[in-house]
Amino acid sequence: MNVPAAWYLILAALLFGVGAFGLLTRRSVLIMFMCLELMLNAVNLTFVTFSRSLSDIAGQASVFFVMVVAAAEVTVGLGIVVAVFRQRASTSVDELSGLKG
Amino acid sequence: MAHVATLILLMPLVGYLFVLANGKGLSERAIGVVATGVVALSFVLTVVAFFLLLGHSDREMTVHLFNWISVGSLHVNAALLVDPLSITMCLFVTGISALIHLYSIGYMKGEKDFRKFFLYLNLFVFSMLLLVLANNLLVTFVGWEGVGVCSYWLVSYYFDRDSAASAGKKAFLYNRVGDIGLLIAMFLLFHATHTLNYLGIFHAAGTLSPTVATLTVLALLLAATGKSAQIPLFNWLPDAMEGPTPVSALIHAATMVTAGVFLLVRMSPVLAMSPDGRATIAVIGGVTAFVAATIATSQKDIKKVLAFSTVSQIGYMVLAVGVGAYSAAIFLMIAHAFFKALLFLGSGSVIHSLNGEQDMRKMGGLAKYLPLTFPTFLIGWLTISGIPPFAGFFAKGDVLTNVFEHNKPLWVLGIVTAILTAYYMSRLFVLTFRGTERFREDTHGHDPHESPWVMTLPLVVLAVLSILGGLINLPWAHGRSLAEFLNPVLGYVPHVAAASTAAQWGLAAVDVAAAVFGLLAAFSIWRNITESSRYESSFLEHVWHWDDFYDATIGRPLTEVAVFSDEVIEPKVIDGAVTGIAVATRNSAEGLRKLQSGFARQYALAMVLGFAVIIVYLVARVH
Amino acid sequence: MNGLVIPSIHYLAILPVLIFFGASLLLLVVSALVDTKVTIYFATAITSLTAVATVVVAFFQWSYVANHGASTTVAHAVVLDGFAVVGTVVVAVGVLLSSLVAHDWAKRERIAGADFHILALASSAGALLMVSANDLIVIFLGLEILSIGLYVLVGFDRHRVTSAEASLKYFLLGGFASAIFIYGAALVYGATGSTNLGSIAYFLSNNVVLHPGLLYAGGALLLIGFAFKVAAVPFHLWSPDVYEGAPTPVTGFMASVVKVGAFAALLRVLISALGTQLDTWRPILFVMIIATCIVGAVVALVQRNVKRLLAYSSINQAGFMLLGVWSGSARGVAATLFYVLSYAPVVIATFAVVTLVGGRGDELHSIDHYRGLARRQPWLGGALTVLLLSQLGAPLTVGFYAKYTVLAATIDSGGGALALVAIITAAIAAYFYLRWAMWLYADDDVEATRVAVPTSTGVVIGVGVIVAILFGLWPGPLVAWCQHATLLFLP
Amino acid sequence: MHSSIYLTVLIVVPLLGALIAALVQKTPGLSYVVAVVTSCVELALALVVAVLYSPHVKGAGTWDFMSRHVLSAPLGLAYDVGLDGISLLMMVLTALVLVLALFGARDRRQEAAFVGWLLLLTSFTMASFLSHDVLEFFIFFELTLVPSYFLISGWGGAQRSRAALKFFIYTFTGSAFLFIGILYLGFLNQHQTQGALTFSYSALQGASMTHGTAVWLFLAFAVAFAVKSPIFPFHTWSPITYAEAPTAGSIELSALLAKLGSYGLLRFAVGLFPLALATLRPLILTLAVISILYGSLVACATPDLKRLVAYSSLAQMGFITLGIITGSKIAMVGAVLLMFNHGVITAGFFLIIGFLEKRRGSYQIKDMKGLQGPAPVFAAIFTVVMLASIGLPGLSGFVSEYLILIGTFGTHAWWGAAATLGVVAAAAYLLWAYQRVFQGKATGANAEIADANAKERWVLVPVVVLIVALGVFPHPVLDRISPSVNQLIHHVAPAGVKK
Repeated sequence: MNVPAAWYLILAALLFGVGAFGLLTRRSVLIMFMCLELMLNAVNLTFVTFSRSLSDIAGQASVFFVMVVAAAEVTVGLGIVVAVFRQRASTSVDELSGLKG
Repeated sequence: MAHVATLILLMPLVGYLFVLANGKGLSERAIGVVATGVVALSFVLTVVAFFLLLGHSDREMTVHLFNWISVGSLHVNAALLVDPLSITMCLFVTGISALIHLYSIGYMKGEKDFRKFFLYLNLFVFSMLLLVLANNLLVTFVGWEGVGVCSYWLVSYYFDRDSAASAGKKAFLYNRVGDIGLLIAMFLLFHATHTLNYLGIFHAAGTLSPTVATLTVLALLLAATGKSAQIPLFNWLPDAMEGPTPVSALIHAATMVTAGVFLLVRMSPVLAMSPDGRATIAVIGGVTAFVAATIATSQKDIKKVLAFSTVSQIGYMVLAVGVGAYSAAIFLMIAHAFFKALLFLGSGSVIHSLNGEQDMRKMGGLAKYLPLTFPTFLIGWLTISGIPPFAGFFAKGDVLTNVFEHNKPLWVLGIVTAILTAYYMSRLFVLTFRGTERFREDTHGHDPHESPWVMTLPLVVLAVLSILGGLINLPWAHGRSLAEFLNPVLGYVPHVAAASTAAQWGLAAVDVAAAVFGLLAAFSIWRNITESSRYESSFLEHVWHWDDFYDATIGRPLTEVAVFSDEVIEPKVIDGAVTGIAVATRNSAEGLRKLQSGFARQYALAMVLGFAVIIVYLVARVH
Repeated sequence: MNGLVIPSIHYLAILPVLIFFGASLLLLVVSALVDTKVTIYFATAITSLTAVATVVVAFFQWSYVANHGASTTVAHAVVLDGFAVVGTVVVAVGVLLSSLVAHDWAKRERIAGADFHILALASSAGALLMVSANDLIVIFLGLEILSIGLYVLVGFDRHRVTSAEASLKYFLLGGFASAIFIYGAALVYGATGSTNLGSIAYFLSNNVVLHPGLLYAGGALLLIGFAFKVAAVPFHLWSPDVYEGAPTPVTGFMASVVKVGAFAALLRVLISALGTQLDTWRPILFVMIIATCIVGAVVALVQRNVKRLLAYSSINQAGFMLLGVWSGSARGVAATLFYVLSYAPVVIATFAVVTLVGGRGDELHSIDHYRGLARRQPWLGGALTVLLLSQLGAPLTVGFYAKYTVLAATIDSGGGALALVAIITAAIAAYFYLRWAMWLYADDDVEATRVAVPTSTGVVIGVGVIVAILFGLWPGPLVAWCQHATLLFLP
Repeated sequence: MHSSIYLTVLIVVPLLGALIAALVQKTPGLSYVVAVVTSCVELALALVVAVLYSPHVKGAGTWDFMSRHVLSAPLGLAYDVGLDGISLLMMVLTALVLVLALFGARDRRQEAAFVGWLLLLTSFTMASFLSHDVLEFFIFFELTLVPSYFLISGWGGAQRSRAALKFFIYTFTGSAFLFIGILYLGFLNQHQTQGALTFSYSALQGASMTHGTAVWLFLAFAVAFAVKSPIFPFHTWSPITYAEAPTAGSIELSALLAKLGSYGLLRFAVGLFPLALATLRPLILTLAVISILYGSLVACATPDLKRLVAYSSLAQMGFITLGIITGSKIAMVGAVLLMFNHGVITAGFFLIIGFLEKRRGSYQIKDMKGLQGPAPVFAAIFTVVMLASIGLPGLSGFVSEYLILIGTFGTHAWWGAAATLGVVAAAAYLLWAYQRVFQGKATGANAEIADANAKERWVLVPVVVLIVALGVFPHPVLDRISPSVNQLIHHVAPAGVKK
């Protein structure tokens, strides 16, 4: 069976949107991470789709870059979360509002 | 000739600078001698100039000093115009000034600012001469303002008296209002004739449009009313009596206050272009003469009486100008200078003898104590009252005759004023010299003492002049009269049938009758009373409430507006606008900083919203 | 599918990046192997050496570009042109100055080890990559390298809770922004069939776009990614918090080096790749600039904490830098370049002063702590005054010509109104700069203590002041250089 | 034609003076000596230049001492100086005011910094008056803000910080418009000529533009200059600033910096956008007249002497603006002359007020009474200055005011007539102030105050001399102004300006 490219793109867009929505709505830092990952993977899906429909390898190559970056981000991010968690035993971003104004 | 004229002008200035330069070094005597000497000198020079002028074929010569202002089409030289009018003015200005300088030496003896007094006096004479000798309006204006500021200084001479300070300020401001008139007149004439020179203006006067001519004349009239204390700007003069008496005599009787009349006479060729303007002048003059006379009847302060009498007399002069009797105006001006100076100096001598008392209710019976002041004052009194054969009779007669020829109603007003004049002067005379002695507590029981010779000599001279002054312009003496001398420089006036000799005798008789009537009335009323609410209505005593009127209509409203602008408009509106913006910015800042809530998820939301806006825009753009 | 082709690499082009990575790795390895912690002196020395070396390399790059013109390498992913060279120099200088400030700071805060320098070098490498990137993916990589280093640097101060908070906020939002950016890259790729800026431009100028929606959406997402990095309103909200929370030397680093990288990439994307779409993105930028200038200037009015104040001030300055981008002309590119170039040393020096006044624990950042500073320490106070005047845009400081060039470019491309709004916000900004300056000269209060000025920080401040005044008196050469660099801009 | 080196020296000497003053600040008082010497040298130089300029009196070419060096082609930045009759007068004024300020208003607190700022201010002002390049003018025009700001905020009165900030922000905002206008004009010109970007005055005079553009540019320029002058309703910064600034600051601001505004209006706004005049003249004339009357009105009510002078300056600047805008040559010449005269007169006012403040510790009118008794010399000199300001013939103020009025009356009779009322108003508020301060009976502290000492008299001598001399022999000055004004008008002529 042959699914048109548009569907993939729409799916990717939805995923991206879900990620963004999660980022806006969830308090827990860890879940927000997941949302970020979700968004990045949506991007990957988009890349792959286009690279397929354009029959151009570069798109798929980019996916690897994105994956690497995503991995790096997570490591650093978790490090930061740990640091924060040490100071105040909580992973809710909303408690981090000391800086404002 | 040119040098003589220049010297006439410069002499007082030299004196001024000399005294100024020598600082505190000079003794009172030295200062007095120098100051008086220079003025006397310029009087002598004027006499010389006068005879030189008589010798000349054309009696009109310009003395160019230096180029003052020269921009574009505006060229103004510092230059003098020597002609019968200016010389006539110079003659009596310098003459009387000399006498009053002399008088002041005695009167101001021992005053704190003796030196300053004579400085101002010399500077005044210089400015006055500049005013009359100038060959163009702008230089005249210099003198015009110069005499004004000298008068300001001399009126507020006793600056630590608030009344004196205010009086000086009042004098200056009223004159300033008048100056607007002179400025506007200059502007109008310059843009109509492209010159400010008298001769140039007269030459082009014929081309003036009626409107411009009338506007100019009215503007000039405004100037005159300011300087010569005519309605509506007359009420600074009585306050000006705060100054020392010689000042009142010189500036506020003999010379400066007549400058307005001089200006009008000087500009007579322009006046000739505007009958309406002249009519206005006549009315202003007549009314002022009358109003001032009525006020004079109820004043208690001897100098105030004389002040209003001055206003009234100048009213006569302006009236004369209005009906085109320019020479008559000048004639009265000279005669008035003689007898009014005499009266002021006389009153000064009286005040001097009573240790500064000016209230007539505290005088009386002075005749036997002041052997020189009394007779001279008597002459002055008779002269101003218009008793023949003194100068006043001829001068006033000349004016009234001309008025009769041109304007009957104003003539009637003039006659009434004449009666009043005789009346209030007699009242003054009686209250001062006759009746019971009421001055003892002022003199601490002593007898009043006659003044020193430096003060009495001028009295005598002026008395003689008052007696003989009439000679310069006897009605029947055609040929060698003042009128004939001045005629060439005076503007043309439409001729009316001159009154016949018989009619002239008739008019003269009426004048005399009026004078005598006023005289007798005064004597009958004031022989043995010193004040009477019946004959001294407070309305008249308070100058028809003229000051209160100005205060209510102009003074207070303006002050309120000023205070309002300072206390409300400035901080609330002008500054408020700026501060308002500042505050608004600050508030919006406070608002914006609320957005900076510190919640990361709200920041993310803001980003998403921003993205949404952009997308909306792009979609709108694609379609 | 034929065999794999290794693209030709012109090493001169990527040498600066390599140097920085090398230095970073070197420090890392050394500090890992040596059992005792490497001294801060060693780290600073290495960093300075790296920076100097890079500047030297940049010199050779410049002469190469001058002779051979602009060129691309690594499969057109990296570009070597005058613009890149200038950017490289600015980044190198920025790193040098920041590390000098950090040196004294680390000593004061008793922070041993080279960690700061390692991270700084690494993220600067990212900035360098962005400066010379010619491919969306490369830009993305640069962006990430830059950011990931920064996330850590911001949270570097373990004593202050705010530092960690700032770091996490920055990380979350930064991650969000880069996700947005790369998604935009993906969409643009879909619309134009390439991620290479040159090819995108070529495609757009020769074909009609089948799916303008894709292109526009992608472009918008890319723009947002950059707007976040340069802290343009409304994508700026992170910056005041992060500026305040981060250790002060890091703040200086962010205000200078990061901006250079971001603006370089932004210019390349908008002008060389999407130059044909000028009319589309200009209005967006127009609004964004006005908002940025106003918010930056206005909100700063009510700040008491100088780091926040400078954060908003730099938002306002970013608005001015964007003016050059908006004008979209060679003059504009040169103007932005000149602005960034002249702004970097001044702002680093300003933050150096703030670092000193901040004192042990990096806490004393209320404007009150500056009361009477210039009376106690005329030189320090005078220096800060000059730096503030320069950011204000007073004549005879380089700041004036920075503003002058961008405004000129804007007006040249017909943006009179925009320029007017911008300069009026500058007038508003003058208020807080001057109020600060006035506090410096306010009457001395007794308990205030003298601020120690260590050598290397002093040098940095000196450099900032000299740049501000020297090029304020004599802007000609620098401006000419930027213009020349722009002429060698690709395409 | 002379070398431009003279002008460069005029600009550089104060800079050097400031530098040396800073270097010798360790030894007390020395910096003051340095400043004094510098100022005297500056004044001497200014007079030399004025003498060298004499050949141009007959109005062959009015510009001299010109030279142009391009500093940065891409920026259109150039060092371009020149001198004509108008800037000549301003140049002399600048040097003169510095001397007066230094001798008459010495301030011993941190003297080196104080004189340093003063010298810098002089240099910048001098440079702006001598610039023949619009951008260069703007740079120095802006630059004058910095020293003034520090003078006010450093040595001013109780509210000095507020005053300084208000002054800076207000004028800075005003010149924002000017800045945009200048850039716009520059590019307009460049796009026309297709040449290099230049802001040379003579080059920009050639730029042709539509009527609308001219109007907008004129407004952009006029706002900045109206704020600087100041003109109603942009004057709100001036009272507080004049009142809070140290005496030297008040002198520099009112006597000198205000003239930057009117000078700019004449040279640049009117000189570059004659087309706009036709449209905007009524508006600006009206504002000028309002400034005259409103300023005088508030001056009557304002409670302290410095504010009084501030508002009287507002009125005087109104006269100047009137003369500049009205378009009659006579009035323009009068306006330029009044710029100079008003400079001298306000300097005199502030000097005397400063001396009195030193003795009485206040410049509130209510705190003074009858000073003429104990201090006759002050009273006398104040009277001279006052009468000059009132416009008494024979003193300097009159000639300029008269020229303005008679010229305005020719082109715009009604505005001229309205402005003439200002003559009375001026007399009103000044005489009243004089009465309250100097007349009446002095009691208590007022009775004790010492009269002017020798030094103070010597400082005031030049003021009095200039007031009298320019009142009696103005024509040497007029001869230098007229040709330059002629040339300006000749350029403006198309916009229906009366020759």
